[in-house]
Amino acid sequence: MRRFSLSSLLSESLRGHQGWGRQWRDPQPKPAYDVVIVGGGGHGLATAYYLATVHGITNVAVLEKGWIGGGNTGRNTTIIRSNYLYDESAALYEHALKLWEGLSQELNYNVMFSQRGVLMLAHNIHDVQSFKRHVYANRLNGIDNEWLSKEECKAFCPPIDISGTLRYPVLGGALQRRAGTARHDAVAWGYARGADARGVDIIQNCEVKGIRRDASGAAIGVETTRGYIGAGRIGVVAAGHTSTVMAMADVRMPLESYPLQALVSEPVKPVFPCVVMSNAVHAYISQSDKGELVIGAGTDQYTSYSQQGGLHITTHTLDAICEVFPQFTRMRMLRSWGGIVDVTPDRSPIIGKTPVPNLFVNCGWGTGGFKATPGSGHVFAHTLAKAEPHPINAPFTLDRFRTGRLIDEAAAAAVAH
Amino acid sequence: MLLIACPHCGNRPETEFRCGGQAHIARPTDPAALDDAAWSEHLFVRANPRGVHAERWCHVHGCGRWFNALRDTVSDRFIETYPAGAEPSRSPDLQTRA
Amino acid sequence: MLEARYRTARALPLARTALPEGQRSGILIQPAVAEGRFSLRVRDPAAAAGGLPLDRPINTLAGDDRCWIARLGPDEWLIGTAEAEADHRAAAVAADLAGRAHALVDVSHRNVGIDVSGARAAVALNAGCPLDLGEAAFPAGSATRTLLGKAEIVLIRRPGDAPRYRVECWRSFATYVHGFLTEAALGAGPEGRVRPQ
Amino acid sequence: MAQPFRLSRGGRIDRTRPIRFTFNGRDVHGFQGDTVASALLAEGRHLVGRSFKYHRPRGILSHGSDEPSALLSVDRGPGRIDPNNRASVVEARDGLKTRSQNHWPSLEHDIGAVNDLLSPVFVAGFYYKTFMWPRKFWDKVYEPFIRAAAGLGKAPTEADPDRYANRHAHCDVLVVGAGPAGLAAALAAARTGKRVILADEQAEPGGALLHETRAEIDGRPASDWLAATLADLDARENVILLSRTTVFGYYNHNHVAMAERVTDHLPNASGTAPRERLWQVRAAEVVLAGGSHERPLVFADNDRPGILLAESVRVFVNRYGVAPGRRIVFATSGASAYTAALDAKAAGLHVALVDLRPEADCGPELRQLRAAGVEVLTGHTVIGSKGAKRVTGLLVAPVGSDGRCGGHRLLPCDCVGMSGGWTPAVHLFSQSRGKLVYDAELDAFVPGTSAQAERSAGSAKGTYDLAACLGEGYAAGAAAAGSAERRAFTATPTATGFLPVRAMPTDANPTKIRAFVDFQNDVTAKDIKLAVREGFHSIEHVKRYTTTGMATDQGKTSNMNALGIVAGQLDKALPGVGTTTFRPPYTPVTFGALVGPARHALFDPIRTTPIHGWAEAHGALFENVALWRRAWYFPKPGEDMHAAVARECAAVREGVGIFDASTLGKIEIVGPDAAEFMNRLYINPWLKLEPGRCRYGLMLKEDGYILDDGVVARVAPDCFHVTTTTGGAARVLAHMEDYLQTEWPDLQVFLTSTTEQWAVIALQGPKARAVIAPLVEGIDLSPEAFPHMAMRTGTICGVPIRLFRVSFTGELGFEINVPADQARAVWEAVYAAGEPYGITPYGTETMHVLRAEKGYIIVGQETDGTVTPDDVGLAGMIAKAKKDFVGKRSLSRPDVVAAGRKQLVGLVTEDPKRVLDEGAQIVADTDQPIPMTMLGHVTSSYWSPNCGRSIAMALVADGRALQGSTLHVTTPEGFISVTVVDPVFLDPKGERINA
Repeated sequence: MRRFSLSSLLSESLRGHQGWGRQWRDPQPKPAYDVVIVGGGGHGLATAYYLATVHGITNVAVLEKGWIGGGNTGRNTTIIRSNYLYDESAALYEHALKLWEGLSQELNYNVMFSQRGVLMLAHNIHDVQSFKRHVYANRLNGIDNEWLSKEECKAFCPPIDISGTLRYPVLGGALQRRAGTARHDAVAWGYARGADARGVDIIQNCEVKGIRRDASGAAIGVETTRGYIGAGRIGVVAAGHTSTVMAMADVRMPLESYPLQALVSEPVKPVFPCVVMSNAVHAYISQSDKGELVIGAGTDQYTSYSQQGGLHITTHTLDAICEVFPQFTRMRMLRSWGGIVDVTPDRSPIIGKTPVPNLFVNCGWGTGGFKATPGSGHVFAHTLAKAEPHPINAPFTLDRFRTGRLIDEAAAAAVAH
Repeated sequence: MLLIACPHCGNRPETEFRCGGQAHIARPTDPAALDDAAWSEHLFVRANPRGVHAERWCHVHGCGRWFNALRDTVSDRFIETYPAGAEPSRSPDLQTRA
Repeated sequence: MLEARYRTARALPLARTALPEGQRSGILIQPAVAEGRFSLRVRDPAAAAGGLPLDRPINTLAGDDRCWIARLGPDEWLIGTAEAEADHRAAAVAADLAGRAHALVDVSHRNVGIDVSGARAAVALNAGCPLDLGEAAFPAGSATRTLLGKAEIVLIRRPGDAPRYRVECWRSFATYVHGFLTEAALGAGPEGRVRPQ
Repeated sequence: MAQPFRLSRGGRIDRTRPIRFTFNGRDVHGFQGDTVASALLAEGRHLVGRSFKYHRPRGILSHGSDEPSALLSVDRGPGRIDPNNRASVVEARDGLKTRSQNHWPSLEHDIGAVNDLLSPVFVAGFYYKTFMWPRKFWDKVYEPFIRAAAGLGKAPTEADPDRYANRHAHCDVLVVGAGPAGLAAALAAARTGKRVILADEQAEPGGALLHETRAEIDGRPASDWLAATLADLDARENVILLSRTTVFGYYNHNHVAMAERVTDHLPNASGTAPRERLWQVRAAEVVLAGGSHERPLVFADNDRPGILLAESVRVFVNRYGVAPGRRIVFATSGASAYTAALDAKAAGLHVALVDLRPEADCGPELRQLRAAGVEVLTGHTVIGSKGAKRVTGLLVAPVGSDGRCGGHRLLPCDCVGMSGGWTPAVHLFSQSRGKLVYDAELDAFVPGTSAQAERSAGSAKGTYDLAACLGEGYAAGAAAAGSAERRAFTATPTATGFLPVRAMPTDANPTKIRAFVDFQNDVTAKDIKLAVREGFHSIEHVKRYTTTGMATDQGKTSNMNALGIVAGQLDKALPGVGTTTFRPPYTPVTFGALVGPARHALFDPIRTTPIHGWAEAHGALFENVALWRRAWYFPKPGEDMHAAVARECAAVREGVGIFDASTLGKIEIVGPDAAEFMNRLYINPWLKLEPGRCRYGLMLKEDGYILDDGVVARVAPDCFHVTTTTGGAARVLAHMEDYLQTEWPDLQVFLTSTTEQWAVIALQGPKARAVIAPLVEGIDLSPEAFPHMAMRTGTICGVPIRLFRVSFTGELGFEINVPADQARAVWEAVYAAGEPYGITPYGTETMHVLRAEKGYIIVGQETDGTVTPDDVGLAGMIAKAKKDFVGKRSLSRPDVVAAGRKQLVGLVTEDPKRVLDEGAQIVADTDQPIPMTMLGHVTSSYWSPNCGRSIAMALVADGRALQGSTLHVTTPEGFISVTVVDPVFLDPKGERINA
């Protein structure tokens, strides 16, 4: 792997950048691998990277039916935070956040992790109570999160209107300063480059069509559009398509796949310094390095694989954005798009074993998987390497839906009275 | 915004409706007889097909009636809608489509 | 004493003044007077009750301005009457349905009526109502529950050639619905002309 | 009024109506009908902006909405300033103030242009390779620098005074684009009598016909045909013809979104007219006739001001009467530029034309242009351009079939019109999820298989000949309207055909030159090649790595060139690289248009009760609860919240308080099976509840967690009056309807929401009975006749009521359910009757304190969607005899019956004055290391005036077993100690209720 650095960049600039080679190879699939990862998004690529770097398992293939990072990795609003309420989620997302903090250096790839702070606005007394519950819980878990008065919110993010004339006035907010955003594509590419350099085969345009099992029922390989590939262990990291892939091994999942939309504005000079989320009015917004306002919308109400949602979802989101930031009505929507998010009944992920031996799954990240990418890959690599979960993902089993030990952050946060 | 044919009111915009997820999951007549795994299956496991899906809709801001629909989750096209309790004229391909 | 007090002196949430803009914009918005209203629910209904037909198609209106019945669903009707005859009419409906499982619930105070009329009334309604209000899809004598912006309404098109609509919403939504219609009338101005202006 | 480049005649501008606006503070003169771009060109101004990355001088490339470079800030008055307006789209009018963007200190002298010198470093994706050391520098140094350099214009900072409107519309045929094909389609559809909407993005409908001075249609000038067709359409009542209306989104089931610009072009718009209107059209059929986009040529320094698209030169000359230059060189690989050259020549300009195609491949246009006296160099490539802030010359060279270039020749010029061929505007077709197919003949992706009820016509599907466009449009419009009518048109033949060229052949070292592909984002051919070298082979990867096609024009001019270069590098056919999926919007749309009227008071309904006005008049402050605005507390002059709540609390315990509980949800449940239905939904038993009696009910979701609670009265054997929480009303009714309709359709039960039929006036306190007694008729209020948890009907002040004897305070209490329209009068009468008793209005805060003193839970505060009845100590309510109810089975899941669940307890602080934070966390051991083991959290916490100390409720792991022990609770300053107690703080035996 050719190291990226200012000096390598400068020396290449003197010769027209002719010396840069491929960031990852385009290998033919081998007949078999120790581990086959189904899904070349951020989570799958990170899994491969950590299999190679942490566990020394390099005979690994990542199979991607399209182009890597082309699913939710490249379609999300890139919010990264770890201020989750429950111990289990907090540990998982904080694990990820810590990895984010050194990720550019670790990968030798600038993923532009920007700790601009995520500010969650409270608009009613219930929000205040709920956010303080988060703040206190986070602090005891060693996660930074602080309560800001509305004046402090305004000081931190000047575009916020705290005049009190809003339909839902801002009463204050919870701020995680270490939270922020990153460059989504770079995360996929950086992990791909790092994994490839250590021998992992990243195979694009290779769709899995079946999972082969032996007489005992154990998974032994995958049928793909590029032929059969044997596998010691299989890790399915296919986000919205997980149900479809798992059905190939006759495993039914507690998942539903919904369209999730997002949009950006035209680029403007810096105007928005952080990430603001507002659960009460359903809006979240930040500004990208390129200058675009990045705005997340909600999911549609029906399951779909179309990567396209309804206009009313977009308009409702912008209603909320323009209610909190009325100065933005003259901004223009430049681009909108949709992803397919796989949602579990408690909206927390499933990371671990399945009823099928040698088949493992990492899914159910819903609308918030990007932030977990490094942590998810790290613990899933552990799970695949040891055939046992890492302590951090141990609670995120498929079995929790049977026992009732759910990890329901949304239910904890959002019940009106 | 989808256009949905309510069996009672005809074509109406999606915003008048609420989607209720997978159809034809009857509540067990004796839940106590189910073991934890079976009850969990009833509560949580859903067909999530890439293809034709039988699902429930309620015309909540219209006639208020629940009904069922077959919809292709790839094209979002409705194949048919039919009253709650009825069966579709064709059986939904509940196998996931690769 | 009891009826007299219930059916009089009602303090409605909206002032009854019509918007002065109405004539110019071709959209007249007028909050209705106090009326009697009942939600009727019955399965397998008789053909009529209390003199009101129950066998008309869903999403149609029967009766006249003084006493109307809108079929909102297979087993649901909304009945509107002049205040003075409300109790009498309700009693008659109940009497005719005695012996059948049904619910007749007084919702006179739950509902607020706003009349919208004028040549461009449908344009104002379409600012927030996603239905096709064209002659073929929503002719005179139509009635349905639907949406206006973020509020649920019942929309009725009165009989006759002139566009006369009744918007019914729940009481606490009346300010929003009235405000929405007022804004819609302002925003309904003639759409773009062909020539540069 | 110097307009040195205004031609003396021609154009569709109105020379009798001069207009004036400013550009960077200097006056610009033009005429009605000009765009800002045409007026600037008439003044001879080409330099109008700086590029995104390298701050290169940029001019006007195009005449339409595909313009990537000429982006201006436009000021239409206070609060009406917005950035990134395309000069070619903004209609010039009096009073506009326009400014160029992305430069400092000035457009002419821009420090940022130093980036241009660093361009060898700032190649595609360079930022992924550096800015990583030292780590801390990213947030503090590098990123702020990158951000400041990025972005185009400045975001608005003031609230927008304009109004935006929304309109849902339906039609049988929606025609997109009013060029020749669209007009013919609309005409054909309109003749059937079907409802037709024809929408066009320009100020004037007509499309290419607006600058067609040469062609004839059916024997008359094209402009005459246009006028006649528009008059015909305008006269038809079944046609809505919309100009300035961009169809920007094609959504599911033919839901099509359009943005109409209503007033921006008017100097004196009416005070109430909306600025823009969002049209949401549900069309039975759609005809897509949105035209096509011209491709620039990719050669070194092809971005200099003065270099335009060839057809745009023609538009400025013919439609606006403006010469973009006096000495114009057309550079082309196809036929259409010849027509532009002919028109420029006819306008008296000096013209030359360079064609990459060899002589033999050229059509009749070559002979025609030479006949007009124009020098034409066939078989020539463009090596580069000369000039700095304006093009001064074009360097051309003959090129052989082997791609080798001959001797250079400099063609002096002040304007270049370039044409690399045409790309059909398939954006909306692609948005509709139709499948694009590559047509090698046309070198373009064209509409293939449809996914929705639409069809394309004209150049949007690659048909460029005028007569063919008209005939195709007509057929499409007729077919869309269900008619088989066809019509043949005769028209002057159109010069068509081009040689696909990705980057112009050159003899320069390709690593030394910059040939721009995406003008706004400064993406060059070598950037794209670098991306391919680095392994980015999917076009989506190339886009993301280089940012080509990601600018505000979304690649309208650049996509095909980029795709072609990638294909060339990979030695693949074009479709092998893939095409991007187009997403809404077609061109940028204001947030305002998308929001429409849903702003301010119309953002979300504000629900208020009939008592709201009284509360306002009596100084109440309000809180938002769901959509409702509820009275929070009633401060007297000089009181803060603490004092007001203390006074209100004391009044209820000692005298009587009056509270507006109207927001509680109410459902009338009627039918012979009503009790059975209740039995199945609630955890407690209902069959034996006597009419006239009430019961507190608790309902679960099927997963066993508490959904809602409320008091229920049995009005009659077949009728229940159910109450729900304020926020839960709609949810509970929906939950009930769902089970009733889909699980138990055999039950004869009907549900009717009566939330707003009944206002609820709560009288609470030992003197409550005395206050209402004189006003109530028909009800024996004595404790024996009307015990706690009873309901009676009667009248108050002559108004019929349902009177509940219930208490959410622990005091003697009544809730008067009164018809909403009489509630205010009754409230005032009760209040007057209570004045001798010191009746005190109280709000939700006092209500919360009073119930907490009694340990009553609030669903949503003590519960959060993960709490079971046993968790809050209400397991005793569960009817043991019931075999089943909704949620019952889930209560025996392993984790729900396991030890360690969080249970409701009371907490008292060591310091009685200290009030805990709601949401504070609880630990057993403060010395443990982080992460600490948290036992639970404080759900409710208040100063209790009646206890004379603070009180709190909490959910604590195995809390009921911890009574009496000491735990520690977080505060902003650290931990404080608390003792676990029973959550009933006052009157544990419940005697006060029987006062």
